[in-house]
Amino acid sequence: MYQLSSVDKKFPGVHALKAIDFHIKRGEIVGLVGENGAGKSTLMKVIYGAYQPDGGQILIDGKPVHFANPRQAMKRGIGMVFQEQSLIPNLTVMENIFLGYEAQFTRLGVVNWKAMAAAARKQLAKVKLDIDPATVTSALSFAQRQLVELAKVLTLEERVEGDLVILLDEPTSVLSEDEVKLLFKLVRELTSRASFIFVSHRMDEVMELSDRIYVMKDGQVMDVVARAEADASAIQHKMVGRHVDREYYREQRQKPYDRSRKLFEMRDVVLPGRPHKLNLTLHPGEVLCLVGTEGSGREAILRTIYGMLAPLSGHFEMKGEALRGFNPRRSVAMGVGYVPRERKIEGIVAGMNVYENMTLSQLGRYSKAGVIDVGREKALARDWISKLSIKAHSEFADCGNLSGGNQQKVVLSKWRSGGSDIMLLDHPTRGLDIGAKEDVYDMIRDMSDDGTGIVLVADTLEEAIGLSHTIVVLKDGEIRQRFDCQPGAKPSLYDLLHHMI
Amino acid sequence: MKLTRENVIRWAPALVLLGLVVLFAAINPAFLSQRNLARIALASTPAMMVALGVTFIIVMGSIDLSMEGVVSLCAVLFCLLFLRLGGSLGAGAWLAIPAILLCGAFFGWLTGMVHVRLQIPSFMASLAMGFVGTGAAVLVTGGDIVRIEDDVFRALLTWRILGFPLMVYIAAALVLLAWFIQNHTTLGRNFYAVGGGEELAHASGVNVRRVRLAGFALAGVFYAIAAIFQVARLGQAESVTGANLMFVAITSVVVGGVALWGGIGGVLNAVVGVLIVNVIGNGMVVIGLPNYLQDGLLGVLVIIAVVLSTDRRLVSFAK
Amino acid sequence: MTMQRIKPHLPWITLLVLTAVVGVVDPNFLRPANLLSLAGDIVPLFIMALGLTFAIYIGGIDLSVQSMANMITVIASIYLASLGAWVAVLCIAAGFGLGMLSGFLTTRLFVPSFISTLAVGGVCFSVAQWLSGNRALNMDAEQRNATFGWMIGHTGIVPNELFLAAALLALCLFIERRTVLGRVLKAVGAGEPAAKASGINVGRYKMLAFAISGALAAIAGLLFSVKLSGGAPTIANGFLLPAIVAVLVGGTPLTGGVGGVLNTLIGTLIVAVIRASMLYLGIEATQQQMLFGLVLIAAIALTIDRSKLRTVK
Amino acid sequence: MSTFIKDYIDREVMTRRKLLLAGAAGMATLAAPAIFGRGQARAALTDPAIAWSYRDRASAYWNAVVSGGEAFVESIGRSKSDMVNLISEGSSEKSLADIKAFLAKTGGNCAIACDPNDSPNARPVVEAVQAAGAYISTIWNKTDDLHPWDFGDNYVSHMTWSDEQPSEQTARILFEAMGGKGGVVHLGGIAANNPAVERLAGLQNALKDFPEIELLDAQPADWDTTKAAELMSSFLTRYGDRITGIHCAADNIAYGVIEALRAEGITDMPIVAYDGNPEAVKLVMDGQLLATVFTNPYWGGGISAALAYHAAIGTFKPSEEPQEHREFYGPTVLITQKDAAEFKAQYLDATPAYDWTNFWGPSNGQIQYR
Repeated sequence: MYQLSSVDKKFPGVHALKAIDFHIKRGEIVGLVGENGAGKSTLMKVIYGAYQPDGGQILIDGKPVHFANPRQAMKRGIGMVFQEQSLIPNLTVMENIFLGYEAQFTRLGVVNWKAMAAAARKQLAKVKLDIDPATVTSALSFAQRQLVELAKVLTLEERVEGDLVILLDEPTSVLSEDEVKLLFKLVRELTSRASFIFVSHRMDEVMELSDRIYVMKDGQVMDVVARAEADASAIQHKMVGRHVDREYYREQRQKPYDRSRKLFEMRDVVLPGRPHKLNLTLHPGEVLCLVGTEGSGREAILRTIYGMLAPLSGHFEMKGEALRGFNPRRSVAMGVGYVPRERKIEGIVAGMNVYENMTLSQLGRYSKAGVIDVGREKALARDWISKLSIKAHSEFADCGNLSGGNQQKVVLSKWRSGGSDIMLLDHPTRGLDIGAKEDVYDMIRDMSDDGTGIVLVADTLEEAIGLSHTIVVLKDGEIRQRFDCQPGAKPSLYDLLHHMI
Repeated sequence: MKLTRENVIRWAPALVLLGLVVLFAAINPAFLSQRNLARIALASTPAMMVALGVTFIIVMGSIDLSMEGVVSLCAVLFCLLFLRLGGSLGAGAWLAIPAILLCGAFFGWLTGMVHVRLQIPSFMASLAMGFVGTGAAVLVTGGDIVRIEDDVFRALLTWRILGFPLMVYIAAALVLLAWFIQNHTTLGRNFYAVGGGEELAHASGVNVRRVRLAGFALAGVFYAIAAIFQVARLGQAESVTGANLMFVAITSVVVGGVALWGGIGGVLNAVVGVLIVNVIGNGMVVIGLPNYLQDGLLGVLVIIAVVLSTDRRLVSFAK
Repeated sequence: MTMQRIKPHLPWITLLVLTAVVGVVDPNFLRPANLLSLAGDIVPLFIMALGLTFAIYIGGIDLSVQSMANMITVIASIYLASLGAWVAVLCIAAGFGLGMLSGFLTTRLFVPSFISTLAVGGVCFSVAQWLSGNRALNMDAEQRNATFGWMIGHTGIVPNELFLAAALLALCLFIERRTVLGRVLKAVGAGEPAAKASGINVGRYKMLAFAISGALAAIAGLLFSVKLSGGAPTIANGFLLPAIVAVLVGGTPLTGGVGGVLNTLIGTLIVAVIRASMLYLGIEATQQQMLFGLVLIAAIALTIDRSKLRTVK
Repeated sequence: MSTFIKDYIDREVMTRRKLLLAGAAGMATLAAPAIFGRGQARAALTDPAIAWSYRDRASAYWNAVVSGGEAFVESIGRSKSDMVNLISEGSSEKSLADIKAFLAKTGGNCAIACDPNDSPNARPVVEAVQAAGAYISTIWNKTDDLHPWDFGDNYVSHMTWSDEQPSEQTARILFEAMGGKGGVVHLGGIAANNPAVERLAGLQNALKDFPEIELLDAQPADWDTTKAAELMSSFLTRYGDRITGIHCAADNIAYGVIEALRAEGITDMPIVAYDGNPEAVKLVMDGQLLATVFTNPYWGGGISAALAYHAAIGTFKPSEEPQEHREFYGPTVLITQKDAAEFKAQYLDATPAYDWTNFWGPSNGQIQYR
């Protein structure tokens, strides 16, 4: 039905897509996996019309088509569900659903809100979402927004004669486990009306949902695997060109931590908006993983430790000192480092180079009376570039132009070079390809060995289980369960889920 | 309506306006006289039109600083055309009105083109186009004043209904029109879409460039209306007719609760903002404040108004 | 790729081209003494633009600089007699403090700098009117010469203002490139959330940026009042827009994090050359303003480096 | 025709013959020293460039100044465009920078007429002109401690208009129209401007003789029509019927006041203004204004350029002129309803032909400082 025939795409200096052949059948769910830089996003952009191929053909029902922009692709039934927050927050749900296609409800440019609301309700019903279409989008939860996003794409059904192809780009990244289940159920139901291309970094999800899986590497399709014969490690092998074995999470490097000392201790701490008392302790060398659904209170704890949030009551001791004033400066001064989830926004400063980013948190140490010693900064940067094999042409490289994994290495070296011994990692592997993920896992073990205590909010449960010494399961702001995770005696996924939901 | 934090903040500009009115009226009861209210309304009308125009631009997340030039140019062209067409509204000179609205739209569109096509940030593009507008007004008039004596046209100022001049009613109608455009037309909603997330709007198939151009052209129309009101109010036009409108209009819009970073607030906020600024201006004289204190006090009051109407929980930082 | 290479150099290429154009029409323009004097005359504006650069560098704006300079001319004229050279300290402290106030309003109370600085400017204007009793004041010429005469004399054919400007430029360049403050301001302009997440007290540095802007506006006002040997609450009117234009034309866009004080140097010189070109090219009086706007559009279109702007708003 | 204006015009306009006689006499006495090359920098310039530095092209006043300057330039056989316009746009900084650029361009071979925009700006302007060996005449703005005779020949003259007395006259006309009692408000110029100060002082002088008239309020309207209209409406609220007369510091302000009153349906309010712009004269004729004061910017524009030019080419030597020829008041003509029509016929409908070498004929005596 929809087909790409030896499609080529070149950018200055990069051959992004090399003779890609791709097809999708009516009602099929096709998975698309590959490391970052493998060409997935370029391929998606070609499919939904944002890029025009340099060679090859796009065929719909066997006939060649050409899309100059996404709108033309939409006219032929190709829609895109973007990763996170691609709805405009200050508009209402219905406006977002029909953005760019208001014409059907307008006469002389005047909008008939009643008609639009009715139509929006119809779309929302398709995704089983029962909300008022006049709700402002910013008031919705992440999961609701994802469904609205899907409802928006499904308007193609009414507008387009032929078949629909819907791209789902990392649709699960902000969803909790049960929300993911609901979404998958919905997608399967919707195959009666549309075909789906599903892109995700989460191999388990891709394998669960997809009928066939395209594996990409270096701008090429390495393999097409049918669900029946799909095998996670085989696929990962094809993606990275090597095996991802049990040592993926570096469990063999997990060593017992020092229980005699405490880096910080929370006793009966109550956070704003939550009634529960929290008790947490971090020891040197310990990886403490906070597990819970979105909104379970993991972030609030991280933010409290980092000093961005002040507890209402309770006792919070850091390195033997009771904390009263809470602010990031103080925390940083006490050796707390923070690797934020929004790497591009909070992690690195795009537009500044590597050494400028690395010393941003420790300018006091590299300056005298406010004057920076740039020579020492550069030396530091060169040192860490080689230590972590950061792929940057030099310490002068703009961090905005580095790949996600290298950006994360810069962020990590920013804190490690500053001697932080309490590291807060918020989704440190989000959006990274497998190779880069492994680098991050190695760095976590390295830090552990150095006696750094790590509080981790992991991207997946497997990651949490694999990496941690201790797992704390949170639900609705309350600590539900603690697990001790010695290598070989780790809790199972089920153990965790049981307490999360 | 519940007395929640959000509601208090949303209504803060209106409450500030109310507070100012009460304050001034307490010091000098004449402030609340119907005639003075009419005076404030009259003084507000041209600034109101400019504020409406620039609100659309600010909602888009852009800024327009060209209003002084556009108003001056439109005012002098309007007068010249009006006189050329017979100098009386009855005798065909009414044609000058649609002509000048078109002219305003064209100039606004031009600003938009400089901004969109040359990819110059709107701050600089509109600033430079403002110079061009004022310069063109100087070129056209050679620096002279152009007067309009037509009584029919001046009825905008002199004809009073229930104590308020005719132009106040027309301005009110235009506020409604602007509100309608904002809330009930595709274009108006697209302003919010662009202001809320330009790239997302583009990806959804909104022609962002066209929306921006339309926004600047629409603002130009409102500037042209402001020019006509300014001429109706003063009976004359010159190359400085639009002077001071830039800071007044933008201050008003922000004081009314429109966020400079786009997407938040709207026409009604602008209306309240213009009224706040004009109430302060009128009130300071009415209560007999020494003139050298007026600029400082205006500044302080504006800060208070903005502080009260900003939700500090939603803003992570201001620039 | 070549275009990428040329882009960062466009501001000074624009400056050279403009200078050459005027020079071709009237070679007199290119005499060193003439160029030096032209540069010397733009110094007060340059100093103001220099300060403004810091506000714009972090993505804000400072609209109070003109009123600040106005107020400083009044303060300088009044207190020169009683304070002597210490009046300079008073002026700079006043500028620094009021700039700090703008910064406080912006960073702590979240009032956009467009509004907060406009309001602080109103306060400055009120102070200037009140202090001066709404009159033009003049300094005692002898005392002026004794105290600040060095600012406005000549060394050879070089106006002394240029040394002052060079010293301030060097200082600002040092702040921008070599100090914690400069580094943090760059981070704030390019990505404030990341700077915050690195545990930096962003607010304090932003306040400092506005304070520097205020202090330099004060120095500009002081130099101007020394030059004029007097002050008045409106005497520095007409500084604001050219100063903003100078910063923007130099290639420091309002989005922050890009550009810097060297760009402002070039921007100010471009403004000076455009102004002088009106005279040298014999532009009609009634056409000058319009032409200024058009040349400005062309200059900005040439000088801004769009590759560093995320979205053009 | 009122005798006042008639006398005034007679004084100002000379016949061609008179001019030749006076000119010849002047040359004879002054040319000699010039030939022998005395003087500090250079004795005389040949064919100097001429420039007028002024605020902007957006007002009738400066347009008249420029026309006067151009008329002078044409009178010496050059074309209008030979007069260079240096527009300060209300910025002292630009004013100074432009003049220095002009000095540099001409290498000092120039004659400049100038309004320095703000009084402190006059000193650096004059100093720069002297350093370049050029010649300058200023009008309106200079500080009291700056005098042409302290600068040898290069600072040729300063002309200003004593606004205090004419303003007092308009105030008296206003008070009489008010019947000698009631309340008056004053709408002034930019508060720190010299003319604004003097015009208010004139009003206050007149008040002394009218004890039953109360000055209700005086606030600046910044020479701006829109601001004047807004200020006037606020005055109406504050003082209401107590306002029985309005004293405006400028015609531009009066336009705003009249429109603010028109909006209220008030048409019989006694108002006086200042500047004598064509529109204002018409308003006087229509009875909407009681009086305005004409300062003859056309003549001022022409004669300032003429003074600088003739000093530059050595027609006369400024340092040998008495002080009342170096610092003097310009002419002022009170225009009331009685003589407005004649004034219009004489000055506005036709441009009088002035003798641009009769430098001090219409002037009003040496500037007095207090």
